[in-house]
Amino acid sequence: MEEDPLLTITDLRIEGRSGELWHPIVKGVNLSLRRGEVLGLIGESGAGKSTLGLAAMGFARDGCRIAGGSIDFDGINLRTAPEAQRRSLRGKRIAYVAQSAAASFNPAHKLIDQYCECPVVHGVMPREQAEADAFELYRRMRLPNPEAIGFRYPHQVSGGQLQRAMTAMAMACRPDLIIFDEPTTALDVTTQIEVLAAIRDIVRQFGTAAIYITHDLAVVAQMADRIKVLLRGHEVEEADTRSMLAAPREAYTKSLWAVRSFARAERPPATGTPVVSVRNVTAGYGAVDVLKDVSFDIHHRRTVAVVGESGSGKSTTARVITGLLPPRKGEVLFNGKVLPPNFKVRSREELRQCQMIYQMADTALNPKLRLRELIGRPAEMYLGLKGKALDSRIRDLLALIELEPDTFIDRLPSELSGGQKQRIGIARALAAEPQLIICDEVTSALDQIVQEGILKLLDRLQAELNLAYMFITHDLATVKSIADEVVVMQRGVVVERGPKAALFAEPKEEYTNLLLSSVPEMDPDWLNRLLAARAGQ
Amino acid sequence: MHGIWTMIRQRLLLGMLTLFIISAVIFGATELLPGDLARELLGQSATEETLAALREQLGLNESAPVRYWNWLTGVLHGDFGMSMATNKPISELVGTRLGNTLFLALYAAALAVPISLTLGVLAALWRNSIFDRASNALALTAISFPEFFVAYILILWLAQSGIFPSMVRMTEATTTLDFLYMAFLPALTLTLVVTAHMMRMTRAAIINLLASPYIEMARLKGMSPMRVVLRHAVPNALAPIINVVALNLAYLITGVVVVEVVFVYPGLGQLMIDAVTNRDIPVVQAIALIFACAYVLLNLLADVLSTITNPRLMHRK
Amino acid sequence: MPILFSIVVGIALFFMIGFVARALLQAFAPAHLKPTFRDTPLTACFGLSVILLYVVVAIFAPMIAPFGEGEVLGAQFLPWASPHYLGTDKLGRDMLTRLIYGARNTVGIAFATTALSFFVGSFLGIWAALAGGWLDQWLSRFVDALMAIPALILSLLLLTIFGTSVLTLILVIAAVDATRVYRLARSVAQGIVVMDYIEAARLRGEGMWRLVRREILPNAVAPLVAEFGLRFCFVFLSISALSFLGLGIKPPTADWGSMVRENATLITFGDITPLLPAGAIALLTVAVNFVVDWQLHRASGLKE
Amino acid sequence: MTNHLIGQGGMTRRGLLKSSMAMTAAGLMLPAGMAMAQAEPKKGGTLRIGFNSGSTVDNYDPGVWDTNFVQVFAQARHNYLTEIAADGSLVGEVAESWEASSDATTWTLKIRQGITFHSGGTLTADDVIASINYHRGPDSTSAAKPIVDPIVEMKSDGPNTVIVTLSGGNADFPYLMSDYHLPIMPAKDGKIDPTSSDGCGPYKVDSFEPGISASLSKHQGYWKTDRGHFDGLLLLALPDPVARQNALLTGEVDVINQVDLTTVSMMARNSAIRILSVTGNQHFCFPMDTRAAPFNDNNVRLALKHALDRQEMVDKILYGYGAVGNDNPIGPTQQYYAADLPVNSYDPDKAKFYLGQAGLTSLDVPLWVAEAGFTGATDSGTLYAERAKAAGINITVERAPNDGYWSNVWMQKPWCASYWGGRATCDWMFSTAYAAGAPWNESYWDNERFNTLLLQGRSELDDAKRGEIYHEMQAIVSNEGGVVIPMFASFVMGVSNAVATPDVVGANWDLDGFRAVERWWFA
Repeated sequence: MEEDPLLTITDLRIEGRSGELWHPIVKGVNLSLRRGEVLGLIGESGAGKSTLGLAAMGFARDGCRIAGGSIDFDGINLRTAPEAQRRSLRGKRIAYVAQSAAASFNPAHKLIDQYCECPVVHGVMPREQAEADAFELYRRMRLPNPEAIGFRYPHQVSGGQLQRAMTAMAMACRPDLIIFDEPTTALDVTTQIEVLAAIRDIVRQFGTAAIYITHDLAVVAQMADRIKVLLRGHEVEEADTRSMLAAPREAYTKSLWAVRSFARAERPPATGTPVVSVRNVTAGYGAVDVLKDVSFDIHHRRTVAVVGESGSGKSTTARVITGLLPPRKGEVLFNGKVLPPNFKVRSREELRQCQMIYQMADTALNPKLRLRELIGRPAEMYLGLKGKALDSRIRDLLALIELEPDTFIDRLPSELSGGQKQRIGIARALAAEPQLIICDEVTSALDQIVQEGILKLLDRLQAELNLAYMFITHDLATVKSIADEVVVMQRGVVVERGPKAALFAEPKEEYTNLLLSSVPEMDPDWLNRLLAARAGQ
Repeated sequence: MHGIWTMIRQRLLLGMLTLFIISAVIFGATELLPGDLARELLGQSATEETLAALREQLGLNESAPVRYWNWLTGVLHGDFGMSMATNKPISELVGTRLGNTLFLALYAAALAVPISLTLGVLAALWRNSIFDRASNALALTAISFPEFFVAYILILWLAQSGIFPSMVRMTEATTTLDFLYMAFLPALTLTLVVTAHMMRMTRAAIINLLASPYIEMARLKGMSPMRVVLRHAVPNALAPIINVVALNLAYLITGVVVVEVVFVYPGLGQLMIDAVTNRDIPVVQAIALIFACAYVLLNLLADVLSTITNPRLMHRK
Repeated sequence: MPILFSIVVGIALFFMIGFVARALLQAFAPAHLKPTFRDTPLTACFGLSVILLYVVVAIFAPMIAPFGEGEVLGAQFLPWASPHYLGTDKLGRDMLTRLIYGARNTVGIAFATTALSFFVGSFLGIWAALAGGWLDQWLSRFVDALMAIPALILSLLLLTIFGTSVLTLILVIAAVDATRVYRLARSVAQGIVVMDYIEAARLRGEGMWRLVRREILPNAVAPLVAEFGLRFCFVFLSISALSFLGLGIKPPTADWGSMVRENATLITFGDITPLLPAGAIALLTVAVNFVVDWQLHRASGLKE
Repeated sequence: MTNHLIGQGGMTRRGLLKSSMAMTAAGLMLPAGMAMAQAEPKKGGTLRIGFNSGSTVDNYDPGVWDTNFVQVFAQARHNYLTEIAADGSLVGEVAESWEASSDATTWTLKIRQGITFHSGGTLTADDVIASINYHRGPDSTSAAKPIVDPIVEMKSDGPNTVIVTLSGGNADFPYLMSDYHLPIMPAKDGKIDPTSSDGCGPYKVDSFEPGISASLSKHQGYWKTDRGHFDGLLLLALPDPVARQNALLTGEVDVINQVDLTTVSMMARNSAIRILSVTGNQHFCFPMDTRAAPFNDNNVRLALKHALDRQEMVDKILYGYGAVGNDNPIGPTQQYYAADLPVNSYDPDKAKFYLGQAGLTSLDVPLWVAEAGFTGATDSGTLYAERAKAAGINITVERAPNDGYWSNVWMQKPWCASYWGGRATCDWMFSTAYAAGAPWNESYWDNERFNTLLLQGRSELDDAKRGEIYHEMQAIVSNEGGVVIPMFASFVMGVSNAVATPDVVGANWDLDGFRAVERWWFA
C-alpha cells in the first residue's frame, strides 16, 4: 500500500475534434494504480473509458488531444516525455489488448510474427527466444497446440483463441501494465469464460498491473480489485470491487446494477395458428447443410428466442424465413399458408408481413439516407403514403421509438448513437406494419442500459401492436428478460425448445446447461466456483 | 494454391473470349472506316481502273464476313497472315517492333514503379505535409501536360544540350547499354506520364487503412511510423497498388504511339496507326490482339499476385 | 533564375489565394456550411477559387475577352504588350482572347464528356455488380475488350467512322472513358451490395433503378468523385492527343488541347507560348484534384 | 497520307525538237546540275537526311511510291530515261538522246551504253521496255498508268534503241519519261521485279526498314563519274517536326526537309546550319465542284477568288516561304507563264459585286480542310473564312480527319483543300487537272474553249503559237477556273553547313528535285 503507485493520472482532460471545434471527452479524471493491481473501468460507450485507457499509454487517438492534467507512469511524465521515449514504453512496459482481436491482428502476418515484433524491435530478446517464449505463453493461455498455432494467420484462428493470443502478445515483454479494452465483449458466453479465466490467471502469475475496461459488470466483478465508474467523461465513483457491488453509492451506479433486473412475466401458452411455423427445414450453402431438420412455431404476441453460439445456425434460420436462402427440404408457413421459398417471388404483401432488424445498425442503415427516408420508405412503398400523411406517419414512428421527431427526422445515421440507430432499425421494421419481426442479435452491440431500453421498447410495441418476435441472440440474460419460448440451437440442430421458465428451471440438455451456467453473475466468486465446479465434473 | 490454378485457368478462358470479341470489334470498325487498302495505297493518284485491279489482287472483293472468317481460321492455325500493304509475313513485320515496345515499357516501368511507390508511401507517411502536397501537385501537373509536350520539354532541357539523344537509332551494333542511354528520354517521358496515377493510388490505398484497428494496435506496440506504414499498412494495401501498376504497365505497352512518334522509336503503336490509316486490316488485327493479350495477361498477373499476397485468400481456414 | 523566381511567385500566389478564399468562404457561406469551411485546407480553398475563376471566365467569356474568338487582328506572334497582353498566335489572333474562349469550350466539353461517361459508366457498373450472373459477365467481358484496345486507336477508329463534330467528339471520348468508370464503379459497388441495408432494401422488394440510384450510388460517390477529378482533366489530353492525329475540334473554335498542339514546337526554342494553354490545363487539373482530395478526406472521416 | 502528284517542276524548253542532238551532247559532256557547280565537289562521307514522311507500308514497287522518303530513296538507287536538271532543263539519263517524228507520235530513244545494275548486269533496251511496260496494260495497278497510257507500242531496235508509238502527238513525251514512277529496272524474261531494290542508280541498298530508315552505299560501277559524291546514305523517317529539326540541330542528321515553318526563323539563328528554300510549281489550292451550286456560277467563283488575302496567307501560312498565286497552276518559272494576267487581289467590294451579279447578297459555304490536304490547310481555311466575312461570305471551315482524306473528301465534297506538285509543262498540268473528264479534274471543270485550245497546244510545234495558246488558257483558268490557288509554296530544307549545295537547286521537287543525294556533297 505504501509503495508509490505505478501509474498516477491527475485531473486528466482529453478533447476530441469535430471540424475545428474541440469538445471534451474526458473531463478531469484522477486515477492511481499500484503494481499488480487490476482496476476495472466501467461505463457506457461514450463514457471515455477507452480514451482514458489509451491516455494511460500517453496515447491519444487521431483527432483527440490530451488537453490537461498529468500522466505519470513510474516516474515518467507521459505528457512531456518526447514521442520517442513514449514509443519505447509502449508494448514494452505498457501493453494493450484491444476489444476485437480479429480486427486488431494484422491480417497480413502470422500470429507469431506479430508476437515477436515487440520483443525484437524493443530489443528485449532475440527472435528465437521470443518464439520459444511465445509457445510458453500460448500454453499458459491454454491455446490448443501452442507450438503450431502461432504459425497461423489471424483469419485461421477462432475469436476466443485470437483474444488469448493477443493477451499473450501483450505479455511478450512482461510489461508492468496492460490495458484490457473490452477483451471479451465480442465473444460467445462459453468462450468468454475460458478467456476471462486465462487472462486473470496470467495477470496474477506475472503480477502485472492492469486496467480492465468493460461495460459488463458481471465480468468486471470477476477481474478487478477495484472498480471505477465513468459517466460522460466524469468519474462517478470508485471503490474496491466487493463493497462497490455490495453498496453502490451513486444513483447512476445503482441504475447500472439494476439493469439485469428487467424481466417480464411469461405470457400464457399460445393457441391458434402460428404466425410463422418452420417445418423440418434443411438448408445450407453449397454442399454443407447449415440447418438440419429445424422446426418451430411463432405465435401472435409471443417472443421466441433462438439461442446458440456463433455458427449454430441462428441467423441462417432467419435467412430461410425471409426467403434469402431457399431451403433444401421443408417449408415455411405464414398464417398457415406456405410461403414461396425465394423472396424474389414473394408478393409485396408477404414481404411486408415479415420484417427484420439487424445486429449491426451501422451496416443495416444506409449511411447516406436521412431518417425521413429510411423510415418513410417502407410506409411509402407498402402503404402508399404520400406527402403529409407520410410525414406525419414518420413522426409517429419516431415518437413511437421515443425519438423527438423534429430534432431527428432529418438526421443522418452517422449523427446518432448506437442505441438510437437500433431504434431506427426498429422504426423501419414497424413502418411496414408487419406481423412478424425478426430481431437478429439486436442488442448484443449495445451497452446494457441501452440494451434494456431497447428491450423494454420492443416489449411495449409487442403489446401495443401485437407483434410476433423471433429473437436471435447468444446472450441468455436477454432471453431471460423478454422471451416466452426458447429454441436452443447447436451446429444447425434444435437441441431443445420449450417455454422459458421450464427450460431455465431444469434444462434437459447438457449443452443448454452449459450455456446457462456460462452467463456471468455479479458475484465476484462466481468464476472461481464455476471453474471449480467444471473441474470437478 | 490449387484455387489459384483454377482461377488462372478460368481467367485465361475468359481472356480468349475477350480476344475474340476484340478481333470482331476491330474488324468491324476497320470495315466501317471509309476508304480501303487499295485507295490508301494509291492515294490521290488512284483512278477507278487501277483501284479495281489492285482490289482484285488484294482480294478485297471478297465480302467482309468471308474475309473475317478466312483471317480467323488462319489465326486459329497460328498463321497471322501477310500484311496486305507490304505483303510481308506479319510475324516479321511485328517481331522486332514488339521487342522494342516491350523493352521500352519495361524500361519506363523500371523507372516509374519504384519512384511512384516510394513517393506514394512517403506521401502517405507524411500525409498533409508540405512534401505530400508538393509531390501531389507536381505529379498532377505532370499528367496534365500532353505526352508530346512533356517530351518536347525534355528535349529542350536534355537533348538540345546534347546530354541525351532525342531519337533512338537501333542497329545490330547497339548494345543494351547504348539502348538504355538512347531510350532514356522516351522512358522518362512515359515515367512522368504514369507516375502520378500510381503514386496517388498508393497513397490513397495506404491512407485508407490507417484508420483500421490493427494499425492503431501497431502504434500501441510502440512501432515507429515508418514501420507502421511499411510493415503493417503496405502489405494490406497491395491489392489496389498491384492493380494500378498493372493497368499502367498495360498503358505503357499499348498507349505510347505519341512518344514513339516524337522520339522516332520503332514500336508497335506507330505500326498500328500506319496500318489503320492504310486499312491494312491483318496488321491492325494482329497488333490489336497483341495489345489485348498484354492487357489480359497483365490483369491476370495482377489478380494472381493480389491473391498470393493476401493470406485470407491463400490460406483457407 | 526566372524559373526560380516564378516558382516563388507561384507559391506566394497559392497561399494568398488560399487564405483569401478561405476568408471569403467563411464570410459568405450559409450558416450550416460554415463549420465545413472553417477547416477547409488551404489547398482546397485554392482549388475552389481557381475552379470558380474558370467557371466565371467560361460563362462570361464574350464579355471578358478583349477581342472576338476567331478574329485575326494583325501580325503573327506579336510580343506581350497592350493591346495584346499575351501577344498573338500564329494567325495573329489575340492569345488572351483565345485562352478565355478556350476555357469556355474546353471546360465545357470536358465537363459534358466526363459527366456523360460517369453517368453511363457508373450506372452500368453498379447494375452489373448488383445483378451479377451472366449480365455482369457479358458486360465485363465487353468492357474488358474495349479497354484492351488502346484508347487513342479506338477513338481514332470511332472518330474516323462518325466524323469529328464536337458532339461525336464528346460521345466518343465519353464512350472510351466510360469503360474505365464502369470498371471502378463495379468494383466499388461489389463492396456495397453485400451490406445489410442492401439486403434489407431487396427484402423490401425495391426495384433495380431505386437500388442503384438511392441505395448504392450515394455510397459509391467518394471513389467515383476521385476518379472524376482525374478523368475530367484527361479529356483535355485526349483532345490534344487526337489533334495530334488531325482529329479534333473544328476551327476557329479555341480549345486548349489543340492550342498546346499548335504551338508545341515553339517550346523547343524556349518560347513559352505553348505553356499558356498547357499551364491553364495543369492549373485546373491541380485545382480540381485538390478539391477532390479534400472531399475524399472528409468522406474517409480520417481526422488529422 | 501525303499524296504527291505525278509530275515535275518548271523548266525552259530551248527548241526541244530542233536540237535533241545538241542536248544529247550537253548530256554527254556536262551532265546537268554540274554545269554551274563552282568548286570541284569533294567525295566521301555519309549523308544523313531526315524526312517528314516514311511509313511502314513503304516498299520497292514503283507503282505506289507517293512520299518523298520513297521518292528520294528511288532516285538514289535508280536512273530514269530522262532527268529534269536543277535549272529545269531536260537532259538525258538512261536515254542518251531522242528523236520524234514530225507529228510527235513516234519517238526513237537511244539507250546509253555501259550502264550497269547493282546486280552486275548491263542495261539494255529490253530493261527499258519492261520497266515502262510494268505500268501499262489493263491489270496495271501503277499510279503512273495515266502517263504511259498514250503509249500504244514499245519495241526495241537492237540492244540500245527503243521505238515508242503514241496514240496521239505529244511534244512533251521525253518529260513524261522523267517521272519518278518510271525507273529503269533490270528485266528478267520481259518483266521487272517490283519487289527488288536493284537499279542502276548511284547507290545500292544495304538495309531498308520501312517507316524507319534506309541505308545505302556507293554503287561502284556508276556511270556518272561526276555525280553521287557520297560513300553512303542514311535516310531517316522523322515525321515529327520537332524530332526532325532537333535531329538537325544536334547534328544527328545533315539535312532535313519540310522544316516546321513556325520555328524556322528561330532555327535559322543557329550558325551551324542554313535554311535552303526554293520556289517551284508546288501550289496549294481550294478546288470547287463547278457542277454543283453555288460554284456552278462563275460569279460566285470570282467572288470567292476576291475574298481571300493571298499575301496574308503567304505571310502567315508559309511564313513568307512562297509566292502569291493567281488561281493559275502555271508557276512563274515556267516558260509560258503569263505574267501580265490581271491579279485576283483581296477586294471585298469586288467580291460583293460578283455576289450581286450572281443574284446573292450573302453566301454560306462549307470548306473542307485537313492537314493532309496541305500543311497549314486548316489555318488557311480559318484565315480565308475570317477575311471572307468582310465580303458577306460566311465560310464554315469543316475539319476532316487526315485519315482517308483523299478518298472521302477530295473530289467528294464540293469545296476542299488540295495541292499539286505542279507539272513540267502547261499541257501536262492542264490535261491532268483541268481538262474535261480528266480523272483528277478536281473542279469537274468543263470549258469548251479551254479544251479545244488544249488539244491544239499539245500538237502545236511552233513556240510562238504555243505561247499564245497557253497564255489564253491561263487567262481562262484564272478568270473562270474552279480552283482557288492562293499560293505557291517553297520547298524549305534545313542543311548543315558541312553539306555543300550547288548554286542552282532543283525546284521541281523537294530536296533538289529528289536528287540531293546525287548532286550534293560534303564541303
